[in-house]
This record gives sequence, C-alpha cells and structure tokens, in this order.
Amino acid sequence: MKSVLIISQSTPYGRSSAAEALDTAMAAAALDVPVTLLFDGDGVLQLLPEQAGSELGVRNLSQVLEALPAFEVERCFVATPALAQRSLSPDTLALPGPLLDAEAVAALLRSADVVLTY
Amino acid sequence: MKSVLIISQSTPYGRSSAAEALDTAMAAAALDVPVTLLFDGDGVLQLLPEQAGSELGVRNLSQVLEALPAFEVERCFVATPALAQRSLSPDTLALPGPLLDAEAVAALLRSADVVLTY
Amino acid sequence: MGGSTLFLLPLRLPAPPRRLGEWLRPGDQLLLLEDGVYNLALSLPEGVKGFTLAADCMARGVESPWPMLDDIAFVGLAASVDRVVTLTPSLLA
Amino acid sequence: MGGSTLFLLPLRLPAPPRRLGEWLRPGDQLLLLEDGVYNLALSLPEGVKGFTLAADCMARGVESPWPMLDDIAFVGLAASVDRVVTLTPSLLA
Amino acid sequence: MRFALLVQADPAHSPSAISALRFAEAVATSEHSLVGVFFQGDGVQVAQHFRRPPRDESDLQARWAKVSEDCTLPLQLCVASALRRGLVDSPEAERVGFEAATLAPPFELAGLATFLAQMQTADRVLTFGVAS
Amino acid sequence: MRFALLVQADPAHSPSAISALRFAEAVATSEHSLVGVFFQGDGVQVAQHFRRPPRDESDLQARWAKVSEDCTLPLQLCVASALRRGLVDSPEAERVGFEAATLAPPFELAGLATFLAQMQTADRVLTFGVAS
Repeated sequence: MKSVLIISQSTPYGRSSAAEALDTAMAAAALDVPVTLLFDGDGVLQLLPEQAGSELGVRNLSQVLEALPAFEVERCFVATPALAQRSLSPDTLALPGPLLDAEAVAALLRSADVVLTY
Repeated sequence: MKSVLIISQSTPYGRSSAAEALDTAMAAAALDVPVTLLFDGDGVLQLLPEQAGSELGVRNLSQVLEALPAFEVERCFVATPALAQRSLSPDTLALPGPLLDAEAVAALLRSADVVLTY
Repeated sequence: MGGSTLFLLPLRLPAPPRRLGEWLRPGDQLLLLEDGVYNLALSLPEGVKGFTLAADCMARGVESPWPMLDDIAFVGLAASVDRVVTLTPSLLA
Repeated sequence: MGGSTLFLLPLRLPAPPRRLGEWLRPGDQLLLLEDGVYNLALSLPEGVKGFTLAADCMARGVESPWPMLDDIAFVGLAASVDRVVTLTPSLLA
Repeated sequence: MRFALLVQADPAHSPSAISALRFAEAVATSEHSLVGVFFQGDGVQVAQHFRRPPRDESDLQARWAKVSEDCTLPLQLCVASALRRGLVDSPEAERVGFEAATLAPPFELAGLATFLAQMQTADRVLTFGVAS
Repeated sequence: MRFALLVQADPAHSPSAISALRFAEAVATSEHSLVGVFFQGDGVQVAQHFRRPPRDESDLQARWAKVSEDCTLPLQLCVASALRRGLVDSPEAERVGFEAATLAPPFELAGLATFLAQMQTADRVLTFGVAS
C-alpha cells in the first residue's frame, strides 16, 4: 500500500478545505491506507481550543478533530515553525499529536509516497 | 448622484474579481454614475504589458483595460505604494491613468460616497 | 467629502501590514471579522478604534483584545460612519 | 523513502518566504505556475532548480528568469521525480 | 438608514457569505432597512436550487429567503456571473432548452444597472467576500 | 508512468482548474497515462450541466469530456462536495424529486474510496487548486 501524507494548511472556516482534509484522512484510515495528517501553516489555527462553529451555523471542526483517533487516524503531527510564526504556544492548543520541527517535517514529507495539500 | 470608487486589487487571472471590477466600472459609466477606478494591491499586476490571456483560454484583460476610455471610464488611477512593494517600475506598465501616492489615495477614498473592493 | 470611515478586514494577514497607517486615519474605525479575527497582534494607528465581530471570535476560539461587537452593534456602527470599506491583505501588504 | 521532490507553487507570496529552505532541499525542484509566476524575486536554496510554466508566464506578461517549461515538459518533470507536492503561501510564510 | 449589500462570496468556501447574511438579518431586526442585496461573482452560488447543505450546517439559502420575505427585499444575481456558473431562471431555461430552472426563488437575475440603482438609493453600501 | 489528479479549484475563480486540465491534456499526448481525475471541494463546479462560459473563454467542461473520451478516463466528483453544491446525477435527482440532473456527463459521483484506490494505482498524484 502506498502511504499518503495529508497537509492541512487552511484556516478552519475560511474555506471547506480543512473539513475535506479530515474527510480524506478518515476515509484513508477506514480503507487501511497508511495515512499521516500534518497540521502546518494556517492549519494550526484549527487547533485553537473552545471553538464554537455552531455560532456561525457551520460544522464544528474541533469535534471532528477530537474524533480522529476513533476513526483510526492515529498519525497526526503539528509543525512547530507554523506555531512560532503565528505566536501560538503549544500548551494553549488542543494538540492532536506530537510537534515536529522543520527537519522532522522534511523527513516526514520524504517518507510519503503521495502528498496531498488541503 | 452618489459617486463610487472601485478598488481593483486582485491579480488578473487569479479569480474573476478583476474582470468584475471592470464590468462594474463600465456599467457605472454607461449610467452616468460618477465612477473612479483605482488599481491597488495585486490589482497593479493587471497592468503588466503583453499579457496573453488567450494562452489559457481566458478573456484577455489587457484588451478590456485599453477599452476603458471608449466605455467612458475616464477616472483611473494607480497606487504607487503597490508598485513599490512589488518591485514594479511605472514605466514598464501599461498605465490606464495617473499615479497616486498614499496621501492621494487616502483623499480619493474619502471623497467617494461608496467604495467597492474587488 | 471626508468624514469617518469604517474599515472591514475579513482575512488573516500573512505578515505585519506595512500600509495600515496609509488607510486608517484618526477618527476611523477598524472591524476584524471572519478570518480577520486572527490578526490579534495588529497595532492600530493613533486615533483609530478597533473592534472584532463576536460570533467570528467565538467560532474560531479567539480571545479578542478589542471590544467585541454583536451583529446588531455592527449594523449600528456601519450606520454611524460616512462609508464602509473592505480591506484585504493585498491592499495592506 | 527519500528521493527527489518536485514542488509546485501556484500562488503569489505576499512577503518573502521564510520557510523556503525548510521545504526545498538539494536535489529538489520548484515549478512556479499560475499566480506563482509573480514570485520572480525568489532566491532558491542551494542545489534546488527552479522552473516556470510557460503558458502562465505568457498569459500574465511575466518574463521568467528561470527556464520555462511547456505543458509536456511539466508532465515529463513530474514523471521524473519521486513525488509532487503543492506548496502555499501559508506553508512558506 | 438604508443599506445595500454586494456579496461576492460562495457559501461553500467563504465565511463572508455567512457574514453578509447575518448582517442582513441584523438589519431586519433594527430600525434600519435594506434596499437590496446583489450577488456577483461566486456570490451567486447561494441561489443554486439543488444545493443541500450538510445536516450539521445552516441553510443559508432558506435564511436569505426568509429575510427577503420579512423585508420584501429583492435578492438579485448578476446575470453574467450567474450564467457562467450554470444558474438560470425559468424563462432563460426555456429559451436555451434546459429541463428546469437551476435558480431557487426568490433569487432572480438582474443586470449591474439594478445594483447601481440600489447604490444610489442606499445610504451605505457594504462589500462582503473579496478575494485575498 | 501513471498519474492521478486531485482537483480542488472552481473554474470560475481559480486558474488551477485550467492548469489541471492542461496537465491532463498534455499527459494524453505523452507516453504517460492517467488513471483518474477526482474533483473535490470547489473543483466539482466544472461539472455543472448548465454552465456556459463567456464566448471569449475556453469551455473547460467540453475539454475535460474530450480528454475523458480520448483516454477512457473516469472523471469523478466527490459525492459529499457535489451534493452540498447542488450537483446531482439522474438517479439522485429522481430519488429526491428534482426535475433533472445538474451533472453533465461524463462526470459522475463517487466516494473518496474511489480516489484512494486511484492513488494506489497511480505512480504520481498531483494536487491542483489549494487555497492560499
């Protein structure tokens, strides 16, 4: 099986891309495709706690993120450079997985057969 | 009649906004609504000469820009700060009207009854 | 001619804006909404008041350092100025 | 594992990218296409080759400082690497 | 105070579509009024007849219809933007031989002249949904 | 070399829709091949049956149909993305009581599993149309 790295780099409600990244990751896991989900760029803004999408009548992404392990999306990472650039501290975020520095992100990218950007 | 300032700030082929700004300006002029068109931000990239939209099978914006005087859109300006920020020199562009510095842009904005951003 | 202007900023700025002071003048107001509420670190030009739209802050889990407006207050603010102008990252870069 | 990567950049960067060298490593290649061809002033990390897509340069009136590829050459380049990755301003900021 | 709105944002990918609607709903409950809402560019997509939002999301089309009814507010789509995106009303569908209109009422097609007239009547005009 | 493409860009507002098509057309004339093109998010809009591009613009839908025919290439839309944007095929239109399909052939609805299977078959996968 080819492995896939999904880079989730959109703000949670700016476009439908953030939700589509999660849909694709969950579908891959359900089909036993080796999948890794990386939150990088503006995608780290999906990890702010206490989001209330229902305020706007849209799907609450925080809840979907919390459900990732239940859908067997187990390999989730967060890119540290994206946090620093946005003045975000890891301990104020709802982290779905370990932090990766730039070197580790580069290695992760090069370990994947397919890379999809959302 | 209320006057309208149309700020065209999108790249020529990045979205349909650049074309819509021109459509709206021409419609306003046709109805004798006092209209001013300001190219600012990424909108100044519409002014690069020798564009060939037909390469991509899309409408050639350069031709529409050249036709603005024929459609009686006579007040067109270009924001200097946007040129500087993009390392563009005015004499390499197809300018549809005079250059305005930041102060003049601020005054133009405050002289308009309605401001539309495209 | 002249008068006060309410600026709307609905998008996240990818870098600190160099042209904020060119657009916003004393007496003007700035409302951050939609993904614009992520621009928490903006330093406003002197004499400019900043606001954020409450529903957008709450939806995104953002704590606003500026006064939050509900939708009705947004309408009231828009009615109180002479014009409303939407800004973008490209205009502010 | 490993191998060479072709990066696509289809959007204009609003500011000089701080993270270009984090993504692009020696042996990698970068293709500017669509509004990405406006990023003429990029300085590439050592050992990285840069290209632009010919049709997008011509449509936008942009003179490419790097070798221009036609569509067939783009396909050939994509076939010659180990993976193709699309980059964005948000990932490079 | 009379407002006119210009909406350029597709509800499927821009939160500006929601902002515009919420602004209109808030005007409807205030002492102010709306003279019209004009949808241009991607904004016209909200009027797509067969659009079905996911169950956990709000139905913007239905909410616009309600604002329109409550305030006898015209909801007009720029005809050029609509046609290129496949949005046609019944007369247009008949004219070109399509099986059905793809435009949901009360949305209707209109020219830019309509918007420019609304702009003249309104005291304030707001733009929602610009591109970055 | 076998390619699969993921297209997330709406032709009405993103040049990525054109890039994806041109890439597919170029593959068709090369020694390489395409195993499938999957449209997700705004990318599905290209399949809107009633879409009519302005006269001076290229008809992407017709060009995709030609690539599909020349290469017996499936053009599949993510069903979730399509339904929320009002794109339905004939069976779905019948099921929910609509007058007609809004999906132009040869585009068809498919689940993400289809795309993931194409990904396994392909040697290279390219993404067109990401958001900024």
